[in-house]
Amino acid sequence: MCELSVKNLHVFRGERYLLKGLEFEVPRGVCLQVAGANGAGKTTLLRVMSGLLEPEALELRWRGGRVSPRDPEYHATLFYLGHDPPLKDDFSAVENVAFNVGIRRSVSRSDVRAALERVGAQRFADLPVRTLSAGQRRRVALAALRLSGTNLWLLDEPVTNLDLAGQSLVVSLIEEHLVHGGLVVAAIHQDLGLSLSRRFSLNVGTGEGLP
Amino acid sequence: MCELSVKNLHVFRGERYLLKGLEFEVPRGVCLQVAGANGAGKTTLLRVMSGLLEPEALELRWRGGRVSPRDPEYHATLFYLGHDPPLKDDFSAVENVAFNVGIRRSVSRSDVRAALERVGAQRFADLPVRTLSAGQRRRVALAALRLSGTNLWLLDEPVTNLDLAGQSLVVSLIEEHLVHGGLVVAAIHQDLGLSLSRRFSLNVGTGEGLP
Amino acid sequence: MSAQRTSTMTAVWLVLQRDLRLATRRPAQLIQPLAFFAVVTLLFPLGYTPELSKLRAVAPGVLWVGALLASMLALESLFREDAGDGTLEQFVVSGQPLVALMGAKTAAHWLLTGLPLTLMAPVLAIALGVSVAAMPGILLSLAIGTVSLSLLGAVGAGLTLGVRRGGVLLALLTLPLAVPVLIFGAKATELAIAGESLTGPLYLLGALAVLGVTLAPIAAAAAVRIGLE
Amino acid sequence: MSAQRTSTMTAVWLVLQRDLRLATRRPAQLIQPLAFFAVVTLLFPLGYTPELSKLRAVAPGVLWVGALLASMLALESLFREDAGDGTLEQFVVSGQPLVALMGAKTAAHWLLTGLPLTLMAPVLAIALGVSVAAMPGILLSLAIGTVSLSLLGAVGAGLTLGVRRGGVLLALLTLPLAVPVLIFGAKATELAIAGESLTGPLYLLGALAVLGVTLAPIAAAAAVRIGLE
Amino acid sequence: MNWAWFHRLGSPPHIYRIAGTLTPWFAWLAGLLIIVALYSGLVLAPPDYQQGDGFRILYVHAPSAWLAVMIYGVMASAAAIGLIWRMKIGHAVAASCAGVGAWFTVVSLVTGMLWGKPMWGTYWVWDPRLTAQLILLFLYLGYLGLRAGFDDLSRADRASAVLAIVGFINIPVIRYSVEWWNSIHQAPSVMKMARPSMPIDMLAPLLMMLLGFTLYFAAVLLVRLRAEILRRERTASWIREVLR
Ligand code: HEM
Ligand SMILES: Nc1ncnc2c1ncn2[C@@H]1O[C@H](COP(=O)(O)OP(=O)(O)OP(=O)(O)O)[C@@H](O)[C@H]1O
Ligand SMILES: Nc1ncnc2c1ncn2[C@@H]1O[C@H](COP(=O)(O)OP(=O)(O)OP(=O)(O)O)[C@@H](O)[C@H]1O
Ligand SMILES: [Mg+2]
Ligand SMILES: [Mg+2]
Repeated sequence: MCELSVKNLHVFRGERYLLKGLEFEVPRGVCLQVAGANGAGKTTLLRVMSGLLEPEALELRWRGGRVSPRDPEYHATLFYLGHDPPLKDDFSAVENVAFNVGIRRSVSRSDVRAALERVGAQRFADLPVRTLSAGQRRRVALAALRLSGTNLWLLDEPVTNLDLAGQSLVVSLIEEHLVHGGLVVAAIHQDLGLSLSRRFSLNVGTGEGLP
Repeated sequence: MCELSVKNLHVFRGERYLLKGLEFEVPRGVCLQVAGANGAGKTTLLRVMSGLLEPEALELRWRGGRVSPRDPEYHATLFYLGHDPPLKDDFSAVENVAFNVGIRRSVSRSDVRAALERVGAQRFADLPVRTLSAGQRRRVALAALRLSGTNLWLLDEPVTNLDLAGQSLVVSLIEEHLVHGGLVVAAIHQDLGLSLSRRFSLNVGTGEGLP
Repeated sequence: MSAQRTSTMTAVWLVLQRDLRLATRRPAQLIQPLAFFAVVTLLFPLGYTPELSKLRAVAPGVLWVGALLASMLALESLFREDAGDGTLEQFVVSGQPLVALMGAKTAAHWLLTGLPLTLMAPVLAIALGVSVAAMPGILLSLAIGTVSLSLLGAVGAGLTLGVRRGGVLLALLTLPLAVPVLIFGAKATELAIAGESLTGPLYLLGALAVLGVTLAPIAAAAAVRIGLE
Repeated sequence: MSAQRTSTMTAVWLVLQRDLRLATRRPAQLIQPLAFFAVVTLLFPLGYTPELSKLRAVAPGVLWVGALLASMLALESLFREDAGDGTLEQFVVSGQPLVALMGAKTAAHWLLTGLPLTLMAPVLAIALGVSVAAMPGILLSLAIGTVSLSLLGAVGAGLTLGVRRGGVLLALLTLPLAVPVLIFGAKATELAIAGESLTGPLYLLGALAVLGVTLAPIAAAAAVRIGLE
Repeated sequence: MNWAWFHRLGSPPHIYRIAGTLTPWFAWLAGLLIIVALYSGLVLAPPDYQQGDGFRILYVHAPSAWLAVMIYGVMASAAAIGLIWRMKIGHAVAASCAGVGAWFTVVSLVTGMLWGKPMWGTYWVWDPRLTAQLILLFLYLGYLGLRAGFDDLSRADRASAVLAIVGFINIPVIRYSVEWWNSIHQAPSVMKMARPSMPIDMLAPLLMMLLGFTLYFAAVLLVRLRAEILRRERTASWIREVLR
């Protein structure tokens, strides 16, 4: 029995079924890399799975039971990171991460600093994020990921704007999470070189899941 | 004598010199790939070169003469594409490109359609761009590039959000432009496999240009 | 890493604290609604008449219309900014009840707008020729009335999230709904200026506020979910 | 591909046309400033008194404050949206004189806001008890006055680009500048209602508009450049 | 409890068919009633001893004023059904109501204003009923504006449903407060819409007119609803069968 399973997913957008009868399962310790051309529906899939978008139909199972994608209990176990990093321009990196994680679980300032150091953001941890470059902001957003203590990560193009070091950072964050039994569903265009046993890939847009 | 030369570029941002005494030259038919870690100053460099950001000091030469980066004559020969595609959500792709190019040079609807087809955007050319995915929007923005008929392209991470086909599209757009004697200055993290003779790379942030 | 889940109370407190802290980062913004209130109130005599006796008669209307517009303008930013940078999405998927978080945001809006407007009103009232004796009544009625305005505004702001250029639409949605607050508030102020008892309209204002506190956050949460899709 | 460069005239026309076309994409937005104007005008009787004889006395002030606020709210979106999606940056590097493009945007704003507000004013004036004889004067003074408001607003909108939560700040910047317009406009309206000659204030309004047309686009262009950095 | 009947009732093809059958009935009945009412109201009823023939505008004014309020109620209830039971047909009904309701409001306002000029010497007074009616118009406009602001139908549906419900809760409060506002101020004596004890030959046409207008509303609603259903279900297979 897989930890996460999606069945019978239908999404209708602008005149047509974007996703029609999509089905897949993700066991523990696996990263499902969602592939597909631009406009195939990767972002849509991730938003549906995190309850931000209402699908026409969806059977979602999580840890064995049927859940609604809008259930707060389900939300408490997942972390969603969209196209743009969710940061307050006027807050420093530390404040942003402390808040983003804080509303989910209690966290100390030193944990926050450690997480920022892990993503290479210690140098600008106390600057207002409005003065950061695109890649630096992305790193700050990533810091919340590991700290959140959630089991299921839903990542939409997490390597956008990152330099090469940043890209391997994302890979190692994901791999570490998988080793601890986490699940990742990520839309990533590049081949990031995750070890194959840990990566399934799903091609959306064709209406066929292939894990 | 190189077509474009930058000398003595100083940019001061938030307490420190971000770029200090940067110097480089770009001859015709060459793409200068600006490299550097996140936060090194790539975006800053491109914005300074297009006159959007006032540097502390800059000696800019273009086609042999000294120009100000705010000179409309200089602007008429360049095209700047920033982190986010400059598109009006309520307009279709065709309308957007027609306007973005139209304020620079006269262009016919059929040219616009041809350009959109070239970037693989014909399928959604008439939809309001607000309904497009991130990668589809990027493609629409790229269509204006070639049509603009400008000589100097300043591109900030032009492959962001693009799928693999989209990335090679950008490469071929650039290569085609270079063959026709154009100049490109682009901030790109990945190695896109431009033929080496056509690519210089500049590492910003160290204060040293190395073309 | 043991995941000690944040209680709803703590989350509410964090959101409230965050909004207040954000406001202090830009002190200029704290005074913006105030300054707008002042400018509108002072513009009116310019367009009307400088005579205090006449101004005193229109003072309740001017004060309340000014407070209403100032509160509403500040509302625009209440949700729009959080929506723009993805914070609201994080709220929705935070595992906390969205209704509670919306309540916290509304409370923050009142503390940052309604309360300062209330405290500012006596000064403007004096400029309009109102006597000092009327101040307690004016303070009280504005304090209660602005609570309802913040609550109504939160619903409107949530609803217009998904609409670009929603600013004017927000006003169009919210102002008609705010008519009762305006009427009872202006009436209370009028009675206060006339030196009469204002318990009647104050009770009504209070009833509106209670109704708002119970219903508005629910509507705002529903609105935000829809606005973000 | 021969690069036939677009003339400034054509570019201005394109910008104007684009803004008008954008507005027609959302017809609901076309009526929003109007509806807002109407709602604000409605608020005054509610906050003040239903007696037409008294309302007639405050009508000039109410109409002008309403028009001012409606014009200003619509302005917010004038630059903010273009700044948000990168269009303004493209304007700056387009090789066209930014002053001309700003002029075009301001003209579009007047056509979409000032003009409809003017045409709407007589209806509201009637609701405030103003007689039909006063309408030509009201129309004329608002038509001229709103030109100045659009121009001033463009400068204010440019200046607030770099500042978050610009809405209230924009109002703050623009309102004091708009005071002369408001005073002369309200005066002209008052004279029109009283059935007297209003050439005096009309000339002054005209002078303000001319001054604005010559200076405001330059200031707006400078403001936009700074705001975008 | 078995809700199947409820959902079948709300299924688009079912509604589409029923609406199609009912429309002509409503339309003919409405036409008949309105013609008879107009005839008896404009021709048969005696002129008012005070107002002469001017009062006859009442036959349009009063029914449209009543309907404007009633339609808001229908709209809010339908929207609530759509939001709570997730029945799309509820949203479709609400969307079809709004435009008609706004028009009836405008008609009542305009006829009232035209009537006010001869009666009160002015087009407008701030009487509570008039003011409340004006606010109702703004509520409709806000609703329509919000709908137009979304391009996604399902979002527009749900957002406007929330607004309709909030507005519905507010309508009694607004009515009450407006009346209270004016009754405390001394009311100008000209603007009393005194309820004249109407003779039966004036009242009967009025009631007929009201029924006629209601049926007319029902007919228009059904036509709009069918259009709305077609728009929403354009990809469904049953549409192709129906249209063949
Ligand atoms: C803009 C002007 C007017 C508006 C907005 C308006 C509004 C309304 C409304 C909302 C009703 C519904 C009745 C209710 O709420 O109980 C109504 C009914 C009625 N109105 Fe008007 N009205 C206007 C002008 C007038 C005028 C000038 C007259 C004649 C003197 C008039 C006479 C009536 C009568 C006789 C009824 C029906 C009987 C009743 O319910 O009392 N109205 N009007
Ligand atoms: N307004 C500002 N005030 C102070 N410092 C700033 C400001 N804007 C940018 N910086 C600093 O300038 C540096 C360079 O930013 P820039 O955006 O040019 O980097 P970049 O090379 O484009 O990075 P990336 O690859 O992440 O896009 C960053 O370290 C940032 O902190
Ligand atoms: N609001 C909308 N209305 C209609 N169609 C939409 C809307 N939003 C998205 N779409 C369509 O849905 C499709 C999928 O979009 P989505 O953002 O999920 O793609 P994606 O796979 O994430 O693409 P990318 O790689 O470019 O990010 C697109 O073709 C887009 O046209
Ligand atoms: Mg995507
Ligand atoms: Mg950059």
